[in-house]
Amino acid sequence: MIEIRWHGRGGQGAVTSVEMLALAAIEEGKYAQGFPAFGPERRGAPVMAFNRVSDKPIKIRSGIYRPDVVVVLDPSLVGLVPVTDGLKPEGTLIVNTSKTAAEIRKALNYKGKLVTVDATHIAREELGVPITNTTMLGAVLKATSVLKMDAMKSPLEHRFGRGAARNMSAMKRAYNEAKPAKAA
Amino acid sequence: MAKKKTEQKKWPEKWHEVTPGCMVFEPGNAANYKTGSWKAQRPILDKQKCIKCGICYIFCPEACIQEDAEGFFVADLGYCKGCGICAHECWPGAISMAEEVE
Amino acid sequence: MNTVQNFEIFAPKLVDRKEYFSAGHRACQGCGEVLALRLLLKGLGDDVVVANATGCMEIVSSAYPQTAWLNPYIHVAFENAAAVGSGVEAGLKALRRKKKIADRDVKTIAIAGDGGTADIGLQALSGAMERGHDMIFFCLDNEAYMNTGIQRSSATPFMAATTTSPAGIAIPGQRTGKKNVPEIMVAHKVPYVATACPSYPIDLINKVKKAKAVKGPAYIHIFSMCPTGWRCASEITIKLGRLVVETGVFPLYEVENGKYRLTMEVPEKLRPVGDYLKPQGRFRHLKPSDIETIQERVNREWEILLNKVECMQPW
Amino acid sequence: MGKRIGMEVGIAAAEAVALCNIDVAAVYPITPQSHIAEHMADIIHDGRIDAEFITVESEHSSISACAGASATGARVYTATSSQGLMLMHEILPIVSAMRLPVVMGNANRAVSGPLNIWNDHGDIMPQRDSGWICLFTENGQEVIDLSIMAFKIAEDPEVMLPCVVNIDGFQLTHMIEPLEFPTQAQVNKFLPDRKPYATLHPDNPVTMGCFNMPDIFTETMKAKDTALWNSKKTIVKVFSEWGKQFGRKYNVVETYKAKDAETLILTMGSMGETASIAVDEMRKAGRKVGLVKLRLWRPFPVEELRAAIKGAKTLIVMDRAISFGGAGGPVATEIKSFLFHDKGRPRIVDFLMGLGGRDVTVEDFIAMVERAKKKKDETYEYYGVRE
Repeated sequence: MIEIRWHGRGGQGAVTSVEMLALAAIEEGKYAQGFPAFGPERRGAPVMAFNRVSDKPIKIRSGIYRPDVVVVLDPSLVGLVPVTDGLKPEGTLIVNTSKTAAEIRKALNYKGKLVTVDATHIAREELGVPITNTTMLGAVLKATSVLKMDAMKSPLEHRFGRGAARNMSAMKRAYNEAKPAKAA
Repeated sequence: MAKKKTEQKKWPEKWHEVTPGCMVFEPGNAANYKTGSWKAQRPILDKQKCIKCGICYIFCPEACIQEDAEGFFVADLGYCKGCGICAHECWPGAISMAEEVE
Repeated sequence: MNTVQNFEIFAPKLVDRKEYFSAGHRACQGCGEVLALRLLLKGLGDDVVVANATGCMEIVSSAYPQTAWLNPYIHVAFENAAAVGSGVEAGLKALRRKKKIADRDVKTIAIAGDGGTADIGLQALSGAMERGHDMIFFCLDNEAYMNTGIQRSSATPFMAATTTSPAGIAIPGQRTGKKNVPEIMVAHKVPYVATACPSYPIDLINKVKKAKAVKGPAYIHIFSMCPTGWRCASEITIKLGRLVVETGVFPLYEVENGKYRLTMEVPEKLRPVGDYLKPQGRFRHLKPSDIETIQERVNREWEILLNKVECMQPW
Repeated sequence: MGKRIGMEVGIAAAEAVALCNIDVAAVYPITPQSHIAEHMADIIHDGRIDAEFITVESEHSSISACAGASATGARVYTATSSQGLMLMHEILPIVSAMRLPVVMGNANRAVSGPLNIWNDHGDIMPQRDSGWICLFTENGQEVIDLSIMAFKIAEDPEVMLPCVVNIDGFQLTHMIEPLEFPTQAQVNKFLPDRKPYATLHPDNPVTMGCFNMPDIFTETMKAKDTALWNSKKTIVKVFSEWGKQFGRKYNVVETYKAKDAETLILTMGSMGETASIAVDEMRKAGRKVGLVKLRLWRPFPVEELRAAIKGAKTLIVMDRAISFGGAGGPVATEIKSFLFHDKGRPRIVDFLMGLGGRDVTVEDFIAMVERAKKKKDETYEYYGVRE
């Protein structure tokens, strides 16, 4: 079972990311959960959302405290919220940033696995808006191989209709452009 | 649709005789309760003065004044509570109230 | 006697003779509210379902296992007659559309006292009227909580003595004026709003028939004389109903799509309010100056109403 | 069965109800029930089912409208949570007394004050004496299955009582997970049209909601109580019919590794699955720990509980509600009073926990089992409270 924690801001679509990933996994015959951090956060406030994906039925229903993967949707959250909290030593941190991996490592005092991608830039070019939730799914797929890219197609189409193609290409670009950083 | 209505006693005595939800399937069965004993005075109709207008009928809160075969409006003393409205409203002065005597 | 007068004299004979509320009910002697109920049910005729609020009319009519009701009837609680009525209306509508019941119009009506309308039931009433259910709501207004022992409500008139607005030395009775629920209903854009009084039975029945013909919400506020709660003789019930109208304390009017119309003869000058107040024990404590104050208030309200009749255009 | 699909459980609850050919839904939105309300509206506004949707102005009116609609013979649904359920409180015992088979989904949430929108069972416990059949769900699949079964149970001529399906707020309502839906044809076969005992219609006038004088009220109350107790037979029957048709078996009391257990954890609702992982871990460590889950809360399944806990030395009750100034959590209090005379009954340890959204993890269950071992008396205790 893989446990993922997403960090974003209210209105940036972290919950949509979680939903898309869970739906895609279930569509693939896997078992998955997707849930928000249950709170009254409003637009703009830092928020979290979570995924569990497994080949076997998932029984656990408590929160996720030791994630395998942490995804940061908004560059400005780095250094603002403790994004690396509880991340397993062998876990992976995936950050949307235009900065270098070294800069991120320094800002977070983080030495574990790190993947960076400038998702905001990609989203602006592909979608015309700096909403990075679907784009960052590409980076997650690259970093974790939890699902194949094709699995995302159906949930995205269901959710975005004609806009799905643009979201798919943003996701694919992020998949290609996501850079695993050198070990610290 | 009260098809499954069980045979109702006049008054349920035991708990299993209470109809589900205390539903009542006999519309208007309050008529079994005679309110005539409430009255301290009773209306007397003077048929000589009565013009059969029905004003006593329309204003009776008990709905106990109905037209008889001759067209007179007569109070059913089994229900009449003796309020005196009919006597008060009867403008030809055909109804008077008399003390109820045992 | 000309024919028109003749017609009026014998009009009672022309109303529906069928009784929809059986004798054997346990209302007080001379109850104006049960008379209002009897008359409005005559106006409605068959094919209605009644949702009633807790109150006098509920208590006097439905002591298990007896019922005074001849129409299908439901009572749930005090404040929710309009909500229960909403559900009845929606249920009948859905079942008819889905061919689970007979395909004919059945009118839902909700009935409540002044407390169940103007106070505790106002929210449910507002919701039901705003949602536009095909339902007539009747307020049987006897101007206090009579069922629980004559406590004041927001429909109790200015200075009336009740058990919670007693005529004390410091505070002589009800401190506020009567809440104008018909006007609140007009503000909801209810297509048909009317006031009525059982002392004017033909007018009352005609208004009920009009309301029944409306597809959508309608509201009728019926002044319901209460000799017990108002501390007066039972035989003057009907007379009090006439006096309240003739003094302009409770004018009879209807509002169709926002257009006000008086349904009473408009007098040159209103009868003095004292005529209406004096027979009632609840106003016994009034000083001449108090009656004057009330007269001024009534005059003002009457002017406002006449203004509406004159100026308000239908929407 | 159909394919597993991913869906949020709150939405799934509305979808399940949509399969039940309801006639009227009256719903007022409240967190965390709101997705049920919204999706119900979507379904009806899109014309996917033929039903009236009453956008009531309060929960008091939603349950009142449900009563009125149910009385016409309609199949009726509502959903609420927490403060909404508290606002309905007045009407709940009337609906059951009038024998109206309304089905309600309740997204369990703490009750104010202070205001807290998160999950516990503080909302449903104050309603326990209202005469409703009260079911608890453990996962999304059970929400679907029990929401459908609830109509069949409630409307059974032997029952005619309202039924509330408890769905842990957020923990379940906001969870996207894999679910299997029965087809419309399957539900049609399982759940025929409602055949009402009586209906509000001029063709056959009935008076509903009479008042009772003191000379009959006691008899009426006993009749209602007996009806609720008798409903268990139908509940068991409907569970077994569901099992036969859909292959998913339901019991009023569920057990997990309980047979030889010396220590039993007892849960209601969504905690059960997490607790089962804790049981697995403790079993791995050689501890004889098992799990009992109450699916049915009213009528209380006392015989089934007795059978489930037979032989256990300690029963640890997880109470997610408080009876302030009382004997403990409502679940433990109830069990204690039922087992009062039972010889050799287990020691009952009562933890008040998981309150107002406080997460309960596998480690927490293990810690509670540890703590229960040390605890000498049967007084209740707040687990995890900062002292």
